[in-house]
Amino acid sequence: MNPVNYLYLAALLFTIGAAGVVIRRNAIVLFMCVELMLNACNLAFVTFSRLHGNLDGQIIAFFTMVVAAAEVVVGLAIIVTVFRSRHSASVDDASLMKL
Amino acid sequence: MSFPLLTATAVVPALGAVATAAVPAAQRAAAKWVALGFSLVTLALAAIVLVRFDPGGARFQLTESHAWIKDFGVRYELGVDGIAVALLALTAVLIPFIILAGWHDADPLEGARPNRRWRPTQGFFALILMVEAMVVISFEATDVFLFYIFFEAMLIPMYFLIGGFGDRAGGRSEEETATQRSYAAVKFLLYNLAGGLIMLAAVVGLYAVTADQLGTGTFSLQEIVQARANGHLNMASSTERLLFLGFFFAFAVKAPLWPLHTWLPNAMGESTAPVAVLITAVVDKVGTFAMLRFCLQLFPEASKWATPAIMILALISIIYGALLAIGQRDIKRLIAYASISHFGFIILGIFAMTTQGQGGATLYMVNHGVSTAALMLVAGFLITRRGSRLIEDYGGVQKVAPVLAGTFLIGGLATLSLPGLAPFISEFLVLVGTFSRYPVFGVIATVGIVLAALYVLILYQRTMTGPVKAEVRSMPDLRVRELVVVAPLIALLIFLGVYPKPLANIVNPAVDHTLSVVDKKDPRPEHPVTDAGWFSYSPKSEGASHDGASGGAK
Amino acid sequence: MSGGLAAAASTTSTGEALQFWVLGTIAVLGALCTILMRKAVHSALSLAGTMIILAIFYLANGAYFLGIVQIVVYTGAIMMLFLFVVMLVGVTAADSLKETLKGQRWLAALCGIGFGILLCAGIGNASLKSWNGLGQANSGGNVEGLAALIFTKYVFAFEITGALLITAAVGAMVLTHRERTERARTQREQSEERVRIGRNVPPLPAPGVYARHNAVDIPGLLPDGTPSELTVNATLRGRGQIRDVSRESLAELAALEQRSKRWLGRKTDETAASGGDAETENGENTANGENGENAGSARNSRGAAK
Amino acid sequence: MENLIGLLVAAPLLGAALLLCGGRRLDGKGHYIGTALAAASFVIGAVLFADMLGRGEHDRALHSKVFSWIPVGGFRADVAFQLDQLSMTFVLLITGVGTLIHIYSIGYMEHDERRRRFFGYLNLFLAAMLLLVLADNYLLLYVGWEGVGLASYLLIGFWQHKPSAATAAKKAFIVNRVGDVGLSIAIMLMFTTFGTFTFAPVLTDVDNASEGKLTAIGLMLLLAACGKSAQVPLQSWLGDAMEGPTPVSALIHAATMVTAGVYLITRSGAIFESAPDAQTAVVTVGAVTLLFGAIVGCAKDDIKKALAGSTMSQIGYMILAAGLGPIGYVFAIMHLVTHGFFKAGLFLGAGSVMHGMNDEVDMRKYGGLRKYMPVTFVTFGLGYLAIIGFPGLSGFWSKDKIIEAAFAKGGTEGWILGGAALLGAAITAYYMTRVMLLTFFGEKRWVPDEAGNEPHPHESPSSMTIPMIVLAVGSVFAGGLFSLNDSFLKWLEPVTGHSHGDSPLSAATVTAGTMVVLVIGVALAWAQYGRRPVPRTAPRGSLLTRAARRDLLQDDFNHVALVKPGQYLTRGLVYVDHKLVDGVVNGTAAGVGGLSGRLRKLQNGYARTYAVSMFGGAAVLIAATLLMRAV
Repeated sequence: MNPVNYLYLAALLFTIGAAGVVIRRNAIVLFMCVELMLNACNLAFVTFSRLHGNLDGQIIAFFTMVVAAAEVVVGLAIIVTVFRSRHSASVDDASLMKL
Repeated sequence: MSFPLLTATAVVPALGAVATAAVPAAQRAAAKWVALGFSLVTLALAAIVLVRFDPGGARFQLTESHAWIKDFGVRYELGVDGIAVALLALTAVLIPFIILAGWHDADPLEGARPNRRWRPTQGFFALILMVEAMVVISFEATDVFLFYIFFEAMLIPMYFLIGGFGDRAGGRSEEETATQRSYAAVKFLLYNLAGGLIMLAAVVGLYAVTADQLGTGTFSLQEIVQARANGHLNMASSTERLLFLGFFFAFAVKAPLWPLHTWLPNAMGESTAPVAVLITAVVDKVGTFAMLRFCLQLFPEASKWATPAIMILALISIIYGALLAIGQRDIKRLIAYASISHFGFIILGIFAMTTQGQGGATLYMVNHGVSTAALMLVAGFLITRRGSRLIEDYGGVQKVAPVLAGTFLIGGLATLSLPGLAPFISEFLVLVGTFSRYPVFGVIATVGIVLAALYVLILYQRTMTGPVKAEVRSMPDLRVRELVVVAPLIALLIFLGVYPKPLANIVNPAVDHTLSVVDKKDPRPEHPVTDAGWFSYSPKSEGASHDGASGGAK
Repeated sequence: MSGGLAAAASTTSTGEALQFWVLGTIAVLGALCTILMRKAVHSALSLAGTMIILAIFYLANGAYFLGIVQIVVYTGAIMMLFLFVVMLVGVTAADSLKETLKGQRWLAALCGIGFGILLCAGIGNASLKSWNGLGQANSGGNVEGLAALIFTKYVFAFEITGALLITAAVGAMVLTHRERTERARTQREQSEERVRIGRNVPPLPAPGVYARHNAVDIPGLLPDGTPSELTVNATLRGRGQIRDVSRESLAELAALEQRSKRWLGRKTDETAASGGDAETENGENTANGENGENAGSARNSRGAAK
Repeated sequence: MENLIGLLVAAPLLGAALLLCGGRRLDGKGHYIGTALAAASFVIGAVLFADMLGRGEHDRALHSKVFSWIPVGGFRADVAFQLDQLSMTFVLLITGVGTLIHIYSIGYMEHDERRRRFFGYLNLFLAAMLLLVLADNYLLLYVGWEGVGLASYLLIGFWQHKPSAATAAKKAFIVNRVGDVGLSIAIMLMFTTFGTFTFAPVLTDVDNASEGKLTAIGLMLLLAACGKSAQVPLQSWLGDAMEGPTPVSALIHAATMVTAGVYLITRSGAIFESAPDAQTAVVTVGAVTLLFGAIVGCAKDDIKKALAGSTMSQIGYMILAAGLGPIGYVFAIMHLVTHGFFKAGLFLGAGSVMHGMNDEVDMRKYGGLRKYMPVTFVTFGLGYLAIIGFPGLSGFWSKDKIIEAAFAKGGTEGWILGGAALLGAAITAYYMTRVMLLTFFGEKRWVPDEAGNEPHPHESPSSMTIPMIVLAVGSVFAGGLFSLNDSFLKWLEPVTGHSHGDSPLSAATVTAGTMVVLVIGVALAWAQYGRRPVPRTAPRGSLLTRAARRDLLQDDFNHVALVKPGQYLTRGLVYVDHKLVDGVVNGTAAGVGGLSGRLRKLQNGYARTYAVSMFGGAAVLIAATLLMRAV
């Protein structure tokens, strides 16, 4: 088998995650989907690092994880705050972007 | 490298704008003097340019050339030929008068107690100088991209001048005036912006073509003309036509050509008279000038291809503008439509592609600038006195303010191109140039002469003659400042009308070169007279014909 | 993971292939579950599963350090964080999968499929026939290798991510922390205030009125038999997790009446066998008929006695 | 000597500049300056004349190139003067009559506070007119041509507070502009045909141009002449031009400017000679106008308008003569000069009458003035005799010759033209007698003007009478002098050339015929106005009379044919410009606005919608990159 398959898998997962972001309304699930996408990217990076035979890909993946962690922390905090104020975690309720 | 004279002519007014804007709010008067001073310095520099320019010399003179954006072959290239020099001089001459004429246009209204932050006066004059700087540099730029930048940037100060400092003497309610003014300003901006963006596309296209064929893309007019001349660059005719149209559209909007003209009456009607002069006498000239310099020389084939259509549009402009001028009730709009008619003449001359036509068109640009300035500024003085732009509000002014009426009449006569005044020469040259290649067009265009007489004289008759209206009875005659504005312009009109030779000598070589680029020859007369001149007629005056100039008519 | 050590190989070991196909399938399923489950908890769990599988794949790809980090940090920390929040916001809060935005689903599907296909096409375009593994890269040990890179080449990025993390932590605290502006009120003050206002002077009624369900999520019934939201905890109310049982009590009554009718109609043995019971029921029935409230309380007491 | 030519023009020009820019401080002596400079110009003219006489017949012409005016490519126009016998004749006429009228105006305009400007305009006119006749090329001639137009505009509208005057001035200028179109087109044609428009080369090399071209040029020149000389169909302005002060009518609209057309045609004779069709057009215009003007002159009760009609008709004679070719040129010019004398005299007389009758112009309100203003009566009378062609007086010599020449044209054309000329002579006699009788004979028919003050007819001051006397003398003797052994003919021949046509009638016959019609005309007038008293208010009159009073409906025609449609056209265009041209643009703007309004609906504020669009966008991006790669 060729490690390229890992890339295919990553692509698949990424797509699924993206689709999830689009179709789910619950902010938490939304975030999970984002995580899924990030993980897919990581997988791709790792695979690349293997294909190229150097570790930079892994480094990037590592940074991605860190950033993802930060993002999740802040994001979830925001969700909690929003939930407190309006007792709902649905993104459709916050349609304030319309003038 | 020598002192960058051309850059200086553009930088000085720019600095002047900054300095004027920087004058503290309290010293309004100071701001005016600063602006005037800088404009005069510019005038001096322009005079130096005029002196240093050698008509017989190289095509472009006083050139400056520095790499600017290397990756796109954009260069900071300045250089003037005869046409550019003439228009440069025109601009430099007009701006001081415009500033003087607008001396009080941006003052705080009576009664309104301006707070310490109130600085529109500074802004007004700063903007005028800014426009001057941009116009000057677009006359000097020989790099298409450089030209384009300032051609477009010009819109910004103009927009604020039109929208910000409208004509207070609208005879309408304050908010009505305001809405009309902003409408005019936005219209001006949108029209010119539309043209400019289409041109931008063409500019990019030009770069693509040159990059494709010359290896390195360039915007330099000289290089492109060179490349065309020695066959390195030959565009596909379809490409060339598209590019030509892109350029021409922008210029046709700027120099209002029917049917793209409707912004001009609004803009000139709503803005103050000096700004109106700035628009029609200075800024619009960039359009016609650019037709001569860029459209014709970059795309000679396409120009020839488009000539018939453009000539017809120009003819329509002439007749249409004149007829609408006759139909106007608003003095300033009338002058605006008259200008449209005149621009028709200019474009007609340019595309007649004869020495007379293009030489006449160039002279026309200068003369029209001066004559319109004279007429419009006097009209502005009149309007500020009475506080109305409507013709029927006037009558018998001639009796109470003879000097004003006299200057107004002279301006009007110049507008109808009376022989002896400058515009006659240019108009006649344009007509001859057109006639010698397209007799029918020439004949139709002459109708414009009669119509011009109609609208000018009707205007004069309704405003100046007849029984004195009650509202104008107490109208003061021209003040010293206003005379200082008008008298030199009129003197200039007469001088250029009697002795245009120096100007013609500067312009002719440039025109010849343009025609050589376009590769058009003047049509030969059918039965050329063997020896033109007096000698065959009366042997008596062999010596006489030479010792001229000592005679009268001076 | 032997494939990882092979330099410039063109294929991996069959073991890894097998592992890939099996776990890959599961990962995809997990991902799908993540986005299709109604309850956030289930999504979270299936996502965790996917992540673990990914961790395994990392290991398979010679990213030992990352594999561990994936398990520890992601699956261990982040997903748990998710679960906490889910708990806070409501474990059972399941948003209906019914789409409210018109055409959203179709668009999503369309874009998704298109996107995926294009992505795969892109990967397919890339010529990745031969590949050199992490042999010499990992020769000094994967962790050391990473460390060498992080602390030399990527040191600034590393520092900056550190700063980012701190900021994120602080930000999270700021966002979630609720400042108590005034001193907490004592019980006395609260009671006094209640008296002053005059609304529900006694403590709020307790939920769970029936012996059969005395859970906190069941509202007490008002005299007319309608449930009173007041009796349920605010949080549950917020999550809309209130079980309304007012109806079923009436339904039971109806059932009882039928049965009693049947019983009164014809006395058979098998009905007589449950005679005593029936009698009592009957009596209550009549009582119930005139005074539901007593009946309710009696039944309640009886329930309590059971 | 050549440089004097420049001075000829410069002197009055200087005067104009001084008087117009001088400001109020010149009010006191402005008229003296103006008159002095006009006189100076006359003196210079005289000196040049003497000098010219001193030279041989064929090298009399002078030429002086002042400076090169417009050099653009092959288009070279110089400011250069050419003074030959033809120009000389005009110079003397213009400066002479001009000076006289300056003097006259001193008295006539005494009470006008804008007298200084009046003299400024007069000087401007002189300069322009001299430029016109001295120019050595058509373009410079054009300058003078429009210059006199401007001067006449300013002078007709001199009393601008009168709307009628302002309108008349505008009308004159615009009608002239129509003529000028002709001139400018003619110049363009010359340029395209010959490559130059200087008299000498064009006129010497006429023959190698195609006749079609020449005909076109000729017709265009004719159009120009019609405009300036008030010939049919561009004659309508002359009548209204009488709104101007009387000296103006005398100088510009009788003696000099209106004859510019004759000068143009004579000067361009060579062109017309090789374009017979154009010539036919010219004579037709001339013949028609001479009758037209005469008829109009018969019906007018306004003395100046009557004289204007007569001017029109007399110029018709000149144009006719000029159209006849070499037979007629000399007599055209000769009649022009004599007409300059007597018509100027008549106008000055009319002015003097109005002066005495506090600006009453209606002849029916004059009557019996001969004993109140004898000098005016005598001078006017002499002018009258001259114009009707009383034997021995100027008009007789010139007009008689023209009629002769008309017959000499030969063929039916000759008969028609001659007949027309004769008829014209009869009508002339009629209406001039009418004017004479109405004004100076019969009983008084004066009425107080609207101010209510009874007119007190009195002789005008000497500053006015002297010019009249001089002109009267001129109108008596000029003709005879010219005809004295054909001196005038000899004088002009080198320039215009001359040929005796073969007249079917002997000179004597023609003269006799002229006498006959003259007597008839006078007798008719006497019968109508001499014997019975004249009503103060004009009788309704025949259809022809009524039409003639309305200038034979020319204005009505113009109104219906040109003015009204023009007004509708402009109004319509204003509407079109506002609604259509502008509307299209504004419509586009509105359309864009609406479209963006629709698009705005996409921004529903739901994050997930945006997410989808981003998702799709990403897909598109990938597709784009892949395509780029593929290509």
